[in-house]
Amino acid sequence: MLPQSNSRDDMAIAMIGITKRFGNVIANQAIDFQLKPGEIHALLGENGAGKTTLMNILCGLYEPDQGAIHLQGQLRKFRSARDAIAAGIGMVHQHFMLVESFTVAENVVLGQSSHRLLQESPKQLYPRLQRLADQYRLKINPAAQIWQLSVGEQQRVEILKALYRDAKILIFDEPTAVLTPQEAQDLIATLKNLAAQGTSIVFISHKLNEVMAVCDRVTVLRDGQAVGTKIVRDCTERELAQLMIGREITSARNQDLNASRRALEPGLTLKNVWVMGDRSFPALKEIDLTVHQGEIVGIAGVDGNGQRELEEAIVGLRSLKQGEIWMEGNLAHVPSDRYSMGLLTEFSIAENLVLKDVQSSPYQQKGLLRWRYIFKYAADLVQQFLIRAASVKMQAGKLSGGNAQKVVFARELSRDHQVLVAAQPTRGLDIGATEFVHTQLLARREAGVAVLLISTELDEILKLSDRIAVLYEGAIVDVVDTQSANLDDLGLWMAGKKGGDFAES
Amino acid sequence: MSWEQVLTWSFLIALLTAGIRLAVPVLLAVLGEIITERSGVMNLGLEGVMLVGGLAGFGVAASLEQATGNASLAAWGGLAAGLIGGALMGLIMAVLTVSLKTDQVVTGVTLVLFGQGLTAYLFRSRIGLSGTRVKGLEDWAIPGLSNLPIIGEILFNQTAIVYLTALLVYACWFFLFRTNAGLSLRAVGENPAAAETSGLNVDRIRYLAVVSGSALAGLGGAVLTVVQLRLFTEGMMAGRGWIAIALVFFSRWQPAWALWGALLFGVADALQYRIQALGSKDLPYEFLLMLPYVLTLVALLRGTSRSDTPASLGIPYIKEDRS
Amino acid sequence: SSAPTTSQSPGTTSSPTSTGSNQGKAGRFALIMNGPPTDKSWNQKAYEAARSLKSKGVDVVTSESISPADVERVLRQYAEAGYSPIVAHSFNYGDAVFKVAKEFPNVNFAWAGGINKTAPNVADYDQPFYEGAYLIGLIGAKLSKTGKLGALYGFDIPVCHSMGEAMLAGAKSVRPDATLTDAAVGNWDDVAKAKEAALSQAETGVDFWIGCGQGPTLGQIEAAKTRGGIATSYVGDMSSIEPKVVASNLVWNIEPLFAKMIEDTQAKKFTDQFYKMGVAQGVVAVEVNPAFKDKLTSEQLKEIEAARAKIASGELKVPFVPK
Amino acid sequence: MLNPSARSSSSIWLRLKPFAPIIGAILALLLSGILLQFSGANPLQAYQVMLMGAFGGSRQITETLLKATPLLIIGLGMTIAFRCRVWNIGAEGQYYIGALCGSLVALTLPDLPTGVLIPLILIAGTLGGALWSAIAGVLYLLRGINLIICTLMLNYIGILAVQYAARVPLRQPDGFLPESASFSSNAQIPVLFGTRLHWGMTIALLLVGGVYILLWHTPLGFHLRAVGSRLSVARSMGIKTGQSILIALMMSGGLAGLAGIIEVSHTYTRLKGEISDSYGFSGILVALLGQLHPIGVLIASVLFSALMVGAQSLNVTLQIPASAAQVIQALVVLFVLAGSALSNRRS
Ligand SMILES: Nc1ncnc2c1ncn2[C@@H]1O[C@H](COP(=O)(O)OP(=O)(O)OP(=O)(O)O)[C@@H](O)[C@H]1O
Ligand SMILES: Nc1ncnc2c1ncn2[C@@H]1O[C@H](COP(=O)(O)OP(=O)(O)OP(=O)(O)O)[C@@H](O)[C@H]1O
Ligand SMILES: [Mg+2]
Ligand SMILES: [Mg+2]
Repeated sequence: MLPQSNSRDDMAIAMIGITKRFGNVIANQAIDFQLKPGEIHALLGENGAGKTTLMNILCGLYEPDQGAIHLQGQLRKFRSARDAIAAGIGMVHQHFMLVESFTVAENVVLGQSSHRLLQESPKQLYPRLQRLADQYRLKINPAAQIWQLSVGEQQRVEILKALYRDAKILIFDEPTAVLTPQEAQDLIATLKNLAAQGTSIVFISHKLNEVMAVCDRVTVLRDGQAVGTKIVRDCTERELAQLMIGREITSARNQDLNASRRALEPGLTLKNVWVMGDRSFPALKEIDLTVHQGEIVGIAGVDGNGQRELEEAIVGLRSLKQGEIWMEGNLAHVPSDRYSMGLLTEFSIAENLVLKDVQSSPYQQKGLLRWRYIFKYAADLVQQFLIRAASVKMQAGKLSGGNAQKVVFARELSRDHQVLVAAQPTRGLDIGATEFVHTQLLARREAGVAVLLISTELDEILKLSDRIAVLYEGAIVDVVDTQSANLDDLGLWMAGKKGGDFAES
Repeated sequence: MSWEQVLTWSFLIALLTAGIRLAVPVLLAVLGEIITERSGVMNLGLEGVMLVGGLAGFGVAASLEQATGNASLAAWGGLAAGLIGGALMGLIMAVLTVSLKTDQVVTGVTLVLFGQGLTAYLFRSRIGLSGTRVKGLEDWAIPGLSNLPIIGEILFNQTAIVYLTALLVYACWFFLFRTNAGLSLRAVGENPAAAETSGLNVDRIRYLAVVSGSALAGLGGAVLTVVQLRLFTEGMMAGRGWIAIALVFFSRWQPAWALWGALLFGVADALQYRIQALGSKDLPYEFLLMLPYVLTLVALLRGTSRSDTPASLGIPYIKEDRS
Repeated sequence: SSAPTTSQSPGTTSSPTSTGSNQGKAGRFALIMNGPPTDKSWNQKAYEAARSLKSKGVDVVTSESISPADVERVLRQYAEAGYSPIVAHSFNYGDAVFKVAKEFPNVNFAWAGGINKTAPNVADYDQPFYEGAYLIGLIGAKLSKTGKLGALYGFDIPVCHSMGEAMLAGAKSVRPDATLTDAAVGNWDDVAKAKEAALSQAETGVDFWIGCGQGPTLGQIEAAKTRGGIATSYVGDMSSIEPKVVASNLVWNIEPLFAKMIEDTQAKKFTDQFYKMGVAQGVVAVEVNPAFKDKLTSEQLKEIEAARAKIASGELKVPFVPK
Repeated sequence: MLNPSARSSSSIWLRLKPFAPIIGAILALLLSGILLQFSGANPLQAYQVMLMGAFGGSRQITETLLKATPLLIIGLGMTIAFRCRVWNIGAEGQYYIGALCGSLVALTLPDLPTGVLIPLILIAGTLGGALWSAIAGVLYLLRGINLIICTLMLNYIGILAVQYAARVPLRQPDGFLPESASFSSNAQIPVLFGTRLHWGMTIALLLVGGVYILLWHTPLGFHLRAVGSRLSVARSMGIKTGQSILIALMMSGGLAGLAGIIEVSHTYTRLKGEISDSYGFSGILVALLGQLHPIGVLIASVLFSALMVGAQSLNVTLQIPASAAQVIQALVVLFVLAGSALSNRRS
């Protein structure tokens, strides 16, 4: 533990005894949290530990039930985001808070110039924003509309938004979860740059390596309580992980890459697949891909290069403009966005678990649902997949991200399937949950399922896949065996630069 | 009917002027509702709001006329009262749907019931059986322009309120798309959580939007009672509020389109009476009366795409609720 | 509707009612209306008659805005409370009246069928507005410049339709080239639309109107004012609204009818009555308003009076054309 | 909406919270009391009249239940639609068209035995309402027309169509009035044991159970609710969302049509141009006040009907203007809405 010698007055922020309840859930319990000027301070914790809640309190979105916030030693009360913004606190949210149909510039100035009647003309506004962005080396296009932007670009808008509001304290909630490695690198550079210019930063992440690389201090939350604050360079990843989870973790890994795969039958085959995107130009071009039974094929690539369309085309949510998709047996699907594709937040866990099958027996008999059977079935799955929930009748929307993802896994993997499409399966999950997901995917592979893993996490792809295909602007740049894959080449391909001399497999 | 009779200039002029007359009260309500809905609140209570605005306007105009004898002062006073009456109804809507987060559909429908009952009751007890009337506004021919052939007669020989409404169409567009307040209002209707994190007060903005939108609808009601008919009767709004709501969707929440939509509806209505007047006996009048509604539907065939609709329309914003 | 007018039909002003003699054993009279009593027409006339009876000592109850779905209950309630006669003032109440009447053989009911459908304790009463409309037609024939007459109905129902046709018949009797243009607004209350409908007719040359229903009547008055035409009051004197355009009033003085029902009830003469009280009894009357007195020659006034007398005596039978 | 949650606090307000709707109703009545006082009535007496008017005896209760029947049937239909987030506000038009279709059968086959004719009539009415609503559904699915607006416009068109039918083609041959001939006695819904209560009410009660089972105990209902909960998720779960929306819409339209023909067959016994007391709109209120749950809708329909009947007796008995009664009705609904919103509120 850090000695508490530093007085409160020296702190950029001192949160003291913060408690916040949602109904029966205690999200934060008497948490103390201190942020020094100019430091990058990591906030670690499993899914549902209360990180987001604590930061939402700091930026005025939630009102704490108990506790106080001191800003440079002064007691402050934030009744709204406006108060927090005025006090120089900005937050880049886990789910971006942007108006999709607005331009970048409109989002940035939103709410900041209400004392002026007329909107500033683009002619003046755009260069001004561009200058501000340049100062922090953020690449943006002020005229673009948000829905046209990749996730990484949207995040830069969020950062710019905070900077535009003169934020002296910046909170990042899992900023790298949705970024490609390159984008993550850029972001980390930006963070360091910001800290060097005197901004204090809170950095929430599940990725310990990032925490080790960027942060000065770290505070760990577990079950809504702060279990310790440490200086990062004084501790190891392993210690932090244990502090976070309260136990040892092991890492699952594809042990027998390439083993006797060629003997197996194709499970999923795409032949010359073309698909139109939302903006009526081809989002997928001439995709040829085969996933064999008992192998994991990873689709690597920067977000927005056709991953979503590939996923939707395979599961039948998007019609093919050309080409064919063959599948051997039934399909299981872990969607990239669980809240818009995979889970009904208003429905109970049990209902979500049978979402795809209610019309067939044994869940219904003579046209009537067999609730007792369904609940029992759900309770079994909840146990089997270690879903942390008070009851199977609990609303799925009340689950933390990791547990919500487990519900999706439980539903999909417990159905009969020979093909599995898993898109961004660990996005936003903590170490424990990620480990769980990886184990499950490998187990499917062992069971002879053809697994297509779409992920923007290159580490994950490398760890699990037998073969790797790189998707760039809707086309497959190359497919390689993982064993012979070269990290530099993969990175280049993901950036659209085809080099190297790997044979097609 | 004979088509030579139909296709004369005077017929078309009459048709269009009639279309404009019929359109003005509805258009005001549509503009109001566009502002309200752009903030994410759907006020289905327009019919009641227009009634209250209509009665408030008429009542005040009648009293002012009696007290001062100045008809145009009375009329303008009445129109102001219509604004206020509408705003008060909007306030009820806002308290319920914005503060208390009640369901917008049921609250709106109830507001219609309330407006109908309240106006009927007040009318009965204050004005009642007597046939009180007001003098209203004189037409105000715009010098020069009104002498233009055809156009002059259609557009520039109307009451001041017609010009004012046209101005309001522009003002609404300007407000929504060129001012910071308009930007904030649209942000609240698109993504209230984002608006909140940007430092906006979602509830306050929605209050303002609902109240001022309803005020415009109230003005629409008052235009009908004070300027166009110069009287109030119980059932006189006759579904105009509901039509206005339909036209908001038709307009895709764009003031300029609202203008065309209201005109289309007005002209269809005017046309339908002219066909009756031309003595077409083979077509039952019920089918002619359907014409404006059918046309509105046909006009809607151009479709409203998802992206036009304010993304949070109809969804109460509850702070600290995650979805 | 007691504005001073000069009556062309002596029966109107001197309508003798026998209620005075009933004061000792004052009747118990119930009136059920299907709309608000402030509608300036159908219901208001009946309501005013009932109030007048009340002021003369009759025990009167009224209920308003009763939908046909609810009328059975109300009929029963009044029947149980001992009211008799109970007047169900809408043709839509027919089925309910006959049904309830069977359950209460000792209570008298009346309904506004106008089709001579009766029962031992159910009377029907006619609303022979068309008789008056015939006289209006005579006035129209004189005052219209074009000879094109207009009629505007809330709905195209017999009471209304027959008015238009009778007006035409009256006009044709003195001006064979007279024509009729009629239209239905589809609403009893929508004045704005009625005005548009009348204006549409004006464009085809119509310059003299009769209206059936409140909205249509107010609408044609408005249109007449705008277009310099001439309008007619409906079931009362509406000339105060626009003295310069309302030439004549079609008056429905329903109090003698109600009084007669009370009288017959007490005299036990109610059985199977079909009350046809029209021009002859002064229940339907036509008045020419002061401002238009000079526009008609005394000969013409006499002609009208003569026609009235002929209708009253039965010598002239006005054709009833319900559809 | 939100779920009620227990919070460990003992303030009076929190304890009162569950009763907020009732408190709301009381406040509404207090406020209405002022209005009544203005109308020259004694509020206490007025409320007594309202209560007695709605529940004062078996006759009154019968009347209240009679009026509750169409509200309940329509409200149940709306429950299905709204659970699927299908904003059908065209119940009024569907009610009219249902009545028209049922009447066609009643008038063309007047001599069939009751046991055959009545089911035929009810089926025709239901189909009529369902098909009328399907117009909106098809336009929505094919052209993306907003359902609220489409169903709203179809109200006007449907009512005008019925007015035409009653005035011209179906008008009774020798009649003056714009209404059809009276239904044969075979075509009139039989009453229950000599009361005014009729089989339509039994159907409505069965439908309460039926809709409950449909929504919570059948795969179809599950799918409808899933679509209503989040369309994109339902779609990616392989649920045919377009089909579900059409089904929900047609079920609600069908029930509105059923309510229409039951009402016509029992109360009016002939087709007319005006056959509804705004049941279509009240049905929407009833569904939402009943929290989109069949039992809630049942209770709401009876209370709403009682409010209508009771308020009307203010006019019938105390000669208070009907508009005052309408204001009281609206106030009660608004305050109950506010109350239930408060009682559902977290923290
Ligand atoms: N608005 C809310 N309403 C109800 N419960 C909530 C709300 N926000 C958070 N919770 C609950 O509070 C707890 C902490 O949630 P929080 O989002 O702060 O966790 P987290 O540490 O950010 O998790 P993750 O890593 O998954 O983002 C969880 O149990 C969550 O379900
Ligand atoms: N002078 C005007 N008066 C009325 N309406 C106008 C006027 N000018 C443009 N409009 C209409 O207002 C709407 C918005 O116009 P504008 O050119 O501001 O759109 P935009 O700014 O490109 O769109 P957005 O603000 O949605 O991104 C359009 O439908 C346009 O036709
Ligand atoms: Mg979080
Ligand atoms: Mg998370």
